[in-house]
Order: sequence, then structure tokens, then C-alpha cells
Amino acid sequence: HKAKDKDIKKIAIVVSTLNNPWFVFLGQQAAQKARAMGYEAKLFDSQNNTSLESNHFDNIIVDGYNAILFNPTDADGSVASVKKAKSAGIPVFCMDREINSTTAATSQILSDSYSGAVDIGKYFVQQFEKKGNYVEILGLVGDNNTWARSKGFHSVVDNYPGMKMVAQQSADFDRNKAMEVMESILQAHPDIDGVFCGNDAMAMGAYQALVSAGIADKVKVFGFDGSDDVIAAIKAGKVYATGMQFPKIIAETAVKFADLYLKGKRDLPQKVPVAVELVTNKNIDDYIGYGKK
Amino acid sequence: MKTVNYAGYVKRFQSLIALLLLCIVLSLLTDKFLTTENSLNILRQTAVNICIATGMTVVVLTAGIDLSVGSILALCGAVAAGLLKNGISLQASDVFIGFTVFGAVVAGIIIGYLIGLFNGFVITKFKVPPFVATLAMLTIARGLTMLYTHGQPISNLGPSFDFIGTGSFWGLPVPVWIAAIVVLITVFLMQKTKFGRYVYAIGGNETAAKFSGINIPKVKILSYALAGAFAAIAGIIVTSRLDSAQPNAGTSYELDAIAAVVIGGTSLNGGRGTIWGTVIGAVIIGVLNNGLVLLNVSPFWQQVVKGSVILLAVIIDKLGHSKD
Amino acid sequence: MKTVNYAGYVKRFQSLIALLLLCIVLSLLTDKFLTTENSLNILRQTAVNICIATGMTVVVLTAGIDLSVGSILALCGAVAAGLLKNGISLQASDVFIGFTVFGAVVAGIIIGYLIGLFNGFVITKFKVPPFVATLAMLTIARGLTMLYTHGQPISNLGPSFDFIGTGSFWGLPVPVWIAAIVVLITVFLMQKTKFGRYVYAIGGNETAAKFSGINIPKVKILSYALAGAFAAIAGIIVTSRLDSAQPNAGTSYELDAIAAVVIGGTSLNGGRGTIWGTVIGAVIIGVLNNGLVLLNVSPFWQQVVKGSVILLAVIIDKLGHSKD
Amino acid sequence: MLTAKNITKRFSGVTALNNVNLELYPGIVTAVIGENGAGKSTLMKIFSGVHTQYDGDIILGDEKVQFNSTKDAEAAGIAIIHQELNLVDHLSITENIFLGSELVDQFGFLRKEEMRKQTKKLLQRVKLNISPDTLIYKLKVGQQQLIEIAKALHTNAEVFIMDEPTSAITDKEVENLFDIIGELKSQGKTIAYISHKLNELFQIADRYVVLRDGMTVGEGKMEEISQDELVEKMSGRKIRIERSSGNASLADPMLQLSNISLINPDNRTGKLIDDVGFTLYKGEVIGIYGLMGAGRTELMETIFGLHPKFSSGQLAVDSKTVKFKSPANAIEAGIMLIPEDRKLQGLFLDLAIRSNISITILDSILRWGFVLNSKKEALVSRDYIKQLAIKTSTRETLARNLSGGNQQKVVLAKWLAKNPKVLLLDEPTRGIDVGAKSEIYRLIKELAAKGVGVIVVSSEIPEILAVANRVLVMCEGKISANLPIQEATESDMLRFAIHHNH
Ligand SMILES: Nc1ncnc2c1ncn2[C@@H]1O[C@H](COP(=O)(O)OP(=O)(O)OP(=O)(O)O)[C@@H](O)[C@H]1O
Ligand SMILES: Nc1ncnc2c1ncn2[C@@H]1O[C@H](COP(=O)(O)OP(=O)(O)OP(=O)(O)O)[C@@H](O)[C@H]1O
Ligand SMILES: [Mg+2]
Ligand SMILES: [Mg+2]
Repeated sequence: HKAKDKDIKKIAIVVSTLNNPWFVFLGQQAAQKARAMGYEAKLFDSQNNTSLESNHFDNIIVDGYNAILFNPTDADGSVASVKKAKSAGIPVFCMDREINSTTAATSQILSDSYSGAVDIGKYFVQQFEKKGNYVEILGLVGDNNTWARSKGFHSVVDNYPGMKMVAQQSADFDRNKAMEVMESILQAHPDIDGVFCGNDAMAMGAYQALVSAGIADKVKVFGFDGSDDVIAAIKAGKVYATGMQFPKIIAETAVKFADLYLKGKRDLPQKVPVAVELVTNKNIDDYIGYGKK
Repeated sequence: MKTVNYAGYVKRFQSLIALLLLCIVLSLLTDKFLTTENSLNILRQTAVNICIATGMTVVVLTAGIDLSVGSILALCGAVAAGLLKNGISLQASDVFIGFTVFGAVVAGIIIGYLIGLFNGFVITKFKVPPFVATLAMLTIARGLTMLYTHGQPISNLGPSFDFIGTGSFWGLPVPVWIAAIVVLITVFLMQKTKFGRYVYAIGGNETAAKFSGINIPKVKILSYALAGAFAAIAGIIVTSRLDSAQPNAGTSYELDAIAAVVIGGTSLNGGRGTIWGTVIGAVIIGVLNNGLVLLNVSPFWQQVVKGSVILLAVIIDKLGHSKD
Repeated sequence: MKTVNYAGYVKRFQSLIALLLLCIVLSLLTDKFLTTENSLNILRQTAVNICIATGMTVVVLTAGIDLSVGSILALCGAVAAGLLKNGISLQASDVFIGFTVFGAVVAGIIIGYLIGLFNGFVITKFKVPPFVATLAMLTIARGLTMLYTHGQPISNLGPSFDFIGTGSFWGLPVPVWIAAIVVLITVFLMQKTKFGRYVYAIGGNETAAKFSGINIPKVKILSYALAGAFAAIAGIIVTSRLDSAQPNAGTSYELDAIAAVVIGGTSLNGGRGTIWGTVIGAVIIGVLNNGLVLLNVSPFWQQVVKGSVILLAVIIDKLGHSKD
Repeated sequence: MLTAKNITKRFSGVTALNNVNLELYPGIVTAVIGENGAGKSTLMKIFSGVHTQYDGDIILGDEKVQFNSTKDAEAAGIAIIHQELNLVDHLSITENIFLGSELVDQFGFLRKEEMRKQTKKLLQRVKLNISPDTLIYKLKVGQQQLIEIAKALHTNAEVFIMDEPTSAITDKEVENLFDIIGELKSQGKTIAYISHKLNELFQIADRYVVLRDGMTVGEGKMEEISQDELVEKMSGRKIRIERSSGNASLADPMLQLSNISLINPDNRTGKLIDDVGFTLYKGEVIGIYGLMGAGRTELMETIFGLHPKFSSGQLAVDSKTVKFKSPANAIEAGIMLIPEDRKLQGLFLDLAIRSNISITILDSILRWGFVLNSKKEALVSRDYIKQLAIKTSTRETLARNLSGGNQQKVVLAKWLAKNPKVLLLDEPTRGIDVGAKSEIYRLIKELAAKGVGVIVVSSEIPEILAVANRVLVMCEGKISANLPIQEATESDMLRFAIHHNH
């Protein structure tokens, strides 16, 4: 076992949470790819807890990993951890989420939630010919992705006085919570035209509520992520649109970069944006869960 | 004689006053609150917590606690969904066992029951404090759920399964019926059977219970098993309502359940409390969640308001019969 | 008499056996475990839980419980960070009050203390069950944190603040020193002062304490205040380690803290237990988390293993002195 | 001088005190007597600031006082020994005695050594030679009662209220307590003394006050009244407790013990019971006498299957050898124990009297094999409330709210309802009034007549003489004497009970 330690290099994959299918997918893709390329890979779950994350980093450093593929819990809070790793000589490659430092991480492969949400916002406004009542369902209030998406969305939609947000509630990225929140919102506002949800799980939950209220066909649901369920739901004309992120691409790019780095390549780009693509019933056939066909 | 019964009567419905007050206030604040539709909606949403909290009450009455209900909910929901969708296929001999909706549901409930049995066994046999034993199970069951689902939801479970969560019957949502049955069965158990009497006795004075020849382990184990089974039922409802089993379903539901139990006037030291109180407690929480959304309280303020109102509810209720 | 002391001695270090066993096993499984570096690492990571769990122990000894520590941690960390970074500026009169690191830290701790006072006040004055009162506070304090931070982290707090969490002193990380001081002060309080004596008395037999003329509300309120202050200290450590105050920091830390307390042999019914036991309990949890990472256990399995090991630890420990 | 003027106290449902007047004088021991539930404890609790809501006045010296807490009362120089033990189980003797009045140095730190020293002295004063560091829960009821006494003494108050201080201690300790009371008297302290052991009163008290149904029904000088008159005042009727006579037929053995021993579970070395053997016959009542610590309770507990791990020896019921792993087994075999400590081992304080009585017989009141038949349950409890004259407004009253003696009766009822084959009673009449006592003695004899085998553990020689056909005396875990009732004399029993080390 020790001998093995010497020749086989170890890659740590730290994911912000495994309580959300999207991140599970991201993590598992990275792990698979890394193993495929002959590394020993281990997945770490930060449970949305930045200080647990920093504990992981401590342990990773002690355990002498060679590289870290990192999906941070927080743009600012995670910087300290990355710096720790850097000063311990371990390269860090950020996946999906950015950290607010251009020097700490070797390279960041980012899914641009903000502009993704902007695209959704534009499409959203189009669909309602610039006027209508809508509901926004936020993710975890304390999570900066929640706000990246919400802000991106509002940066567009708020320019149209016709678009009226009748309710803005949080459902913690949770499908069941989204359903219950939506059920209650519908009691107050049965007359809405659209719902924008901070992720796909919540979109499915909201849709479920609309179904049991019997107005699923009247209300357009928008999600974010591009999960299996929602892709299927868009095909079936249930959900209206989502922002497709590409966890597979992100994960694999991160692994490739790590591999190159460990093989001595140093001039890796500091930032590689992976665009979020708008998925609607029009282009749905080009997509599968979490990616393109 | 009268007074005593009256006192007991008030005591049973302790938190009722608080609930009524809450409803009055809300119906003054918004006309959306007191509609039949919304009332049904609240009931439907509360059904899950009522199922969990009912089992929790029994455990708490024995002076125990069960933190694992949330994870049990997730695991059993997932297993039921998994069996329904994929059945069991043994690679070795290429046997495949399919499951009917009924079969899947029963299987889920049985698993919940078994986990409960295990909790109870560990607690009584090895004298592990319930808090630790069930906290450990919270982690274990969650892990098992993740392993079983690979962290991905199991969706599209078909209309007949979805009926459990979304259908209704004589104008009442099915989940409400289920919750009602769970509650009635438990009330019956607690008031009309040896088991119930022993639960109160053990929670009230375990030594005396031992001296009275009560089989304490048996009673305790059963109460945890009950809590497990009811959590499983809740899991099936949740899964069916979403038409999807979420690996992270039920996270921190134990807190809501225990809150319902305690708000309902059951003492965490055991021996004192009623199922009806718990039901009221659960409804209070449900009404609150619903009201905050109806009033579109900003997510930032929501928690502050929710916490304060719960506090107020309990305080009012205590002031109600300060002579204690 | 000898036997009594001996028994007491064993009882105090109940869980020590379990801890040692755990360490032995881990150091057999991986040579990474027993390195000074890793040991320091474990200590640093455990420091936070030790601070919280120490305060929790005092509360639990009074037969209470404090679920709000996690939120207090977040709020006080955020406030300290906020004051340090932005100070207080009153729009009305354009007054600006800046804060030194020391000032900010003290302010944070005081707020934790005050929240604790409030918990204790509600619990003693209105006879609200501690579970509900502090559960409500859990929600409220979290909400206040969100309001104060607008759900955004507060970062870049400067080297001198970061020293608290990241620096070290005579080879030991500063957080470890802080935890040590917190523990020693509390041990001293519990063993050498009336307060400590009364905490045990109230938890052991509240009526007897009342008949002995002890000012029960005062003692209880103080113990919650202590728990609040220690949670605040933990919050400052966390914030400083991350150089950033996270709005959702400390979520569900109360469970880890209570687990440490109970694993450490303190009874949730109050009156029995020691601070040292809790420290050992916290270290057990810390070692476990660390060990599972060192051994290449996948996250999903990790939860299963972690739960099982904790269970085992407690069982071993109980078998240790089955006579009970 | 401490005076109660027109005190009235109501609890939900009951009027515990109805316009009671009572004077306590310095240097005088006033006996407060009355049947169970007469209101004695309630009155004392008002004196000592436990109950703060009541009508009427408490006058200390010559000004009216209103205590809002026990602390106030203590500050005013009133110390009470509660009928129910109020000690913190997991604190040491020292910690309990100084609870609320700890000694601290100028920095506010506890002066443990000093407190320990003083406790040692107090323990000597109550003749309890155990370490002041011993935790309370390791003590026997009797010892705990001595601790309560020591705690009261330590306050060196002006007024001492003793609510059945001797209910759990044996004559040896009682004598000692009386010496102490004597001292207090000579120091001009005011003393109220409550006890159902009337003979004690004639030894120690100067005056008596009789309560009945919460009213004062008489008072006077002790020397001017006879025991029978006193009893009549209390209960409104004549009660005589005769000495039991005659043996039971020693035909068929019911319970046979041979070389029963029990290792001390605490240190696993000393033997609490040392090779005990005897036979209890059908219809026989055996009285077991002994001083505190003799091992009687452990013997009963061992027979009842409470110490399977640490006990050895053979047990036979109806000449069939049995091995009890738990009380449940013992109960199945028809052996029942009425334990020493009613609050801890006997009662469910938060359950109604009804449920307390029926808890052991639920199986026999099932409908369709699983539904409790509330009617039957109600009947059973009603019968016993009547038969044992349990003083309560309704069978739904919580056991918690019953007077001490009535609680004891509920525990009795709970086991009588199960109609035992062998009944073990450990201090069965602790805190029970004369009327009820004679009632219980009658019951015991009835049971025996019906063929039940009975063992009565008691620290009261008269009690043993009243019920037993045969007397066993225990001393340090051994049976030191086995006397037919005719030969049993007070002096012999004492002699055999006291250990002679040579
Ligand atoms: N907290 C309470 N709530 C309701 N009733 C009570 C309460 N305490 C006492 N009582 C009732 O008041 C009456 C007097 O009780 P108390 O304890 O004073 O009797 P006592 O004279 O001390 O009897 P004993 O000799 O058995 O101790 C009893 O009927 C009892 O049931
Ligand atoms: N006064 C005492 N001093 C020392 N040890 C005691 C005393 N009382 C009880 N014990 C311990 O408990 C053992 C048995 O006590 P136990 O209570 O069973 O005897 P008992 O005759 O039932 O006394 P009691 O009258 O208090 O019930 C003793 O052998 C001793 O170990
Ligand atoms: Mg009394
Ligand atoms: Mg005894």
C-alpha cells in the first residue's frame, strides 16, 4: 500500500455539498475522469460549511495530496483555504464556482451563473411580452450562488415595469420546500404567469405544486442547472426553460489541467469560463441531463 | 372532581389557545388565510410533520428522543421509490423481483420499522443514551440513502404511487387521511392499551416501572419502532408528493417534529403529554410557515418572525395557566 | 470510600478508553494519523466544538439544552467582522464609530452573552421549555445574521484579526489556547465556586435546590449566558480562520456539541457529568472526522462509518462499567 | 413563639387546611398529629415558606410574617425536615448539607475542607459513621433521613419543624435523635414534631395539637392524655392494635430460601446478605426485624429478583426451585414486593391514583385481549380507595398530590390488586396513621388467612409483634434469631439485632 502511495499521485476533489444532485454529479465526474487518467481520487463533502471545508484542506495537506479540484462553498470564505494549500505547494483548480482571488488558485474553470441568469432573464421577459406577474424562488439565503443567479436575473427583468414580482421566497435549493412554498404562494397569488427558480430541484418542486393546483399549463416554470429531471420535463413541455451548466465539461477540464500541471506545465489560464446555455423546448433535443448530446 | 377534570382538559389542549390566537391574527392580516383551499393546503403540508411528530411523541413520553426520523424518512422514501421503479435484480443469479405500489410502500414502512427496532435495541441493550444512538442513526441512515440513490433523485414513479401524496378522497387530501389514521391509531394505543399505559409509566418513573415488573426494553424498543414506521410513512408521502425521492429529503425534520411535540405540551423528561397536543403543535408550525409566505415576509425577516412567533405562542400558552 | 473515589475517577474518564481505542486503531490503519502535524491539526479543528460544547455542558448539567449555539456563533462572528470592517455609522447624525480588533471581538462576545441571557430569561421567567426557547432563538439569530450580512459573507478582516484563528503560540495554534482557557475557566467555575455547585444541584434535584433557597433563575440564566458567550468565541475563531464571516456558519453545530457532551458522559437529565468528559467527547468526534478523511473512505460511506463508530465508541464505553 | 392564625389552604379540589390555629412555644416540643391527609405537612410547608398562597396569618414573635420562599423562612430562623426526602442524589453528603449556605473565602471560592470538617462533626452528632464524601444515592432511605436531620441542625435555627423525621430510621437512631431534640429544647428552641409513632410522642413531646380534615380538633399537655384518647381524637374512633397470637400451620411450604447471599454491588467484596435460609409457609406471616443496614431490604430485593447478577443460593416456590432474572419473573411466580422507598420505587407520581393501582393488573382488565376496560379499572381503584381509606377527592388525582401516608396506601393497593401468593412488605406502614395501620394489619392477617405467605420487614417492634406469627432478626446480613411469636420479646429482638463483635 505504501509503495503504491509513492508512484500513484493523489487528487482531492472538494465539493461544496453532496446534498444536491448537481454537485454529486460534478464530483463524481471529476473522480471518474481522474481515476481514468490513473490518479487516486478522493471526494470530500464540505456540506455547505466553509469551515468544514477548511478542515478538509488541513487534512488534505497533512495527507499529502498532489492536487485539489475545488468546488468552493464561498467566493471569499474559501480563499483562505486555497492560500493554505498553495503555500503547502498543492495546486488548486476551482470548478464551477469562483473564488475572489486571481493569485491563489492555479486556475479556475467557471460556470458563469450570473450571465446564465441574465440570458434566462432575457428569455423570461420575451415569453411574457414584457408584462406579467411572476414569483422568484431563491436558494439558500446565505449562499452566494443564490445571489449571483438572482442578481443576474433581476439585472434584466427589473428594467421592465410590466414585470411584477408578486412574491420572492427562499426554498433552500430543496425540492420539497419549493413545492410547499409554492403551494402557499399560490393561495395568495393564483394568477401568476411565471416562476423563476434558483435551481432545477426547486423548479421541479414548484412545478409539482402547480400541477396539484391544476394550473401547470398556465404558468411557465424556469429553472437553473440542467438536471436530468428538468431536461426530461422540458421535453415533456412541463418546465419551460433552464440554464444548462456543464458539470461534466467543467470537471473534466479541471482534471486535464491538474494532469498537465502535475506533468510540469505551468502556463495554464487563470480563468476558463464555461458558458451557461439557455435550454428551451426549441433546442432541447441537443441536450441531455447535465450536458450536450 | 369537576375542576380536576377541567384542569386536565385544559392541559390536554394547552396550546389550542395559542393556535387560535395565531389564526385570528393571520386572518386579520390577510383574507387569503381563512379560505377552505388554504386550510386544506396547510393540512396537506402539516400531514408529514404530524406523522413524524406522533411517533416522536411516543418516544419522548418514554423519556427518550429520536433524531434519526429525518434520515429514516429519506431512506424509506428512496427505497420505496427504488423498488417500485427498478425492483431488485440480483446480478449473480439473474433474478429480477418487481414491486407493486403496495409492495414498495409496505417494504418502505417495514424498513423504517426495522431501523426503529435497531435504535431501540441499541438504546435498551447497551444503555446508549437515546440522543447519541439516534444521532448516530441519523448519520448512518443518511449515508445509506446516499449510497442507495448515488446522491441522485429517483423520479417519475407513476400516477398510482403519486395518488398517495397528491390525490384526495371525500374532499380531503390523501396525506391528511393518512396522518389522521396514524394519529387515531396512536391515540388509541396510548389511551386504550397496555403499551400506552406502560409508555407513560416508564417515562414517569422507570425504577417504579421495573419494580412493577414491566418489560421496559420491550416497550421502549416498540416505541422507537413505531417512530421509525411513522417516519417511513412520512417519507412515502413526501416522495409521492414530489413524484421523486430526494436523497436529502427530511434533513433536520427531527427538529420540527420535536418542536411540535414540545409546543404541544409534552415534557422531554417523559411521562407527561398527549398526542393531541402534538397535533396542535404541528399545526401551529404549519400555520406559521404558511402565514409567513402568504404575507410574503422577506426571506431575511422570515426566520426572525417565525422564531419570535413560536416563542410568543408558547409564552402566551404558559401564561394561560401560569398556576403550575 | 476508596472505591467511591476510584469509581468516580473512572466515571470522569469514562470515554477515555473509547478515545484511546479509536486512536490505536487509526494509527494502525494509517501512518499519517499519529504525526505531530496531524495531531495539531485535529486539535485546531476540535477547538471550536470544544468551546461550544463546554458551554453546552454547563447548560445540560442544569437539565437544560441550548440549540441556538450554532446561530449565535454565526451572528457574533458576523457582527465582530462587520464592526471591524465597517464600524458603526449612524446615518442620522453622521457619526462614525470605528472598532479595533479587540473592540470588535469583545463586542461579539458580549452579544453572544446577551443572547444567552435572553434565552435564560425566557426559560426561567416564562417557564418555556429550553428546547423550544433555544430552538426559536436558533431561528431568530440565524435570521438576524442574514439581515446583518444581507446573506453575503464579510471578508478580508486583516492579519491581526486572522491571527486569532490561524496564528500559533509556543507551537500550539491560537484556537487551541483559546479552547484550553475556556475549558480551564469552566472547570474552575464548576468545581470551585457556588455557581458550579448550584448548577449540579439544580440539575440533580430542582425541588431540593429550591428548598435550599438557591436562586434557580439566576443560576440558569447565567449558564445560558455562558453558553452564549462561548459560542460567540467559537464564532470569532471560525470567522478568523476563514478570514471571512459566513452567514450560514455553524449550521447544526449544536448537534455536534451535544453529541460531545453526551459521549463525554454527561446526562441530558442534568446533575451528572464533567467538563473533561465533554472535552474527550469532542476530541473523539474530531479524531473520527479526521481519521475518516485519512483513510480513503468515500463521503457516502463516511457517514455510515462515522455513525457506526460513534455508536461503537459509546457501547464499548458502557460495557466498560456495565454495573449501572 | 410561632403562631398560625386561621390558616386556610386550598388545592385544586381539596381544602387541606380549614381555619387552623396553632401555637409553638420556645423550649417546648409540640406534637402535631392527625390522620393521613389531615393537613400536617401542608401547615408545616406554610410555616417554612414552601406554600406561599394561603389565607390567614403567620406570626413570628409578635410581628406578622409572609414568607415568599424557603430562604425567607430560613432567614427568619425556621428550619424544616421535610417528610419527603429533598436531597440531591449525585452530590456528596457535605455538598448537600451546605447546599445554599456554602462557606467561601474572601475570593468567593468554596472552602471544601472546612465544610467537610463541619459535616464530619454533624454526622457524628447524628451517629452516622460514613464518609462525608459519600454520594447521597448510595445511602439508604434511613441514612438519607439522618442527613436531612443533620442539614436542619446545621442551620442552627430558632424553630425546628420535623415532619415524620423517624419514619425510616430504627429505634437506635430514634433514641439518638431524641437526645438531640433534648439539647435543642434546653437551648430554648421551638420544636414542632410530627409522627405517626405515637409512643415516640409520649417520650419527647410536651404539648400536642390534633388536626382532623384540616381543622384543629384539640390540643393540650401530653401528660394529660392517654394514647387511646389521642387516637380517638385523631380518628374519631377507638383503635386497638393487639399483639398477634398463635402460629400458622407449618403444613405446606410456600417460599424456601437456602444459603442466599448477596455481594455488595458497589465494591463487589463485602456481603450484604450472608448465607440466609428460612422457609415461609402457606398462610404464615414472618416479621423480619433489624437495625438499619442489617440487609433486610437487600434480602427482599434479592428474593424479588432485583439482584440476579450479584446474588447466589437457592430459592423455591411451592417446593419448585426457581431463578428470577427480573421482578417480572418473581411476579409471574406470584411473589410481590412493596418496596421501601415509595416515591422512587413504588409510585408513578404523574399518573392518576387509578392508573397507579391498575398498573400491575392491566392483563386482567383487557377487553378482546388488548383493549383496556376503563370501567373495570375504575371499579378496582374505587374498591381499594375505599378499602384502604385513601384520602382523595377523586381517583383521577395525581399520586403526586396525595399526602405521604396516602401515597403509601396507593402502593399497597397496587400489589394487593394483583392478589399475590407471597407478599413481601418492606416498611409497609412508613408514614401511615394508626387507623390505617390497624387497617393494614387486619389486611395482612386476612391475606394470610386466605393462604398468602407474608414477610413483613419493619423497624418497629410493635408492628412486628402485631402481625407476625414468627420473628426473624437480621444483623449484618445474617439471620441472628428465629423466634416463635410467643417467645419474641422486645429486649430479645434488640439484643439479637445489635452486633456483638467477639
Ligand atoms: N400539591 C397538592 N395538590 C393537591 N392536593 C394536595 C397537595 N398537597 C397536599 N394535598 C392534599 O392536602 C391534604 C393534606 O395533605 P398533607 O400532606 O398536609 O397531609 P398530612 O397530614 O401531611 O398527611 P400524612 O400524615 O400522610 O403526611 C391531603 O388531602 C392531600 O391530598
Ligand atoms: N446505617 C448504615 N451504615 C452503613 N451502611 C449501611 C447503613 N444502612 C444501610 N447500609 C448499607 O446497606 C446494606 C443493607 O442495608 P438495608 O437498607 O438493606 O438494610 P435494612 O435493614 O433494610 O436497612 P433499612 O432499615 O434502612 O431498610 C448494609 O449492609 C450496608 O452496606
Ligand atoms: Mg405529611
Ligand atoms: Mg430497608
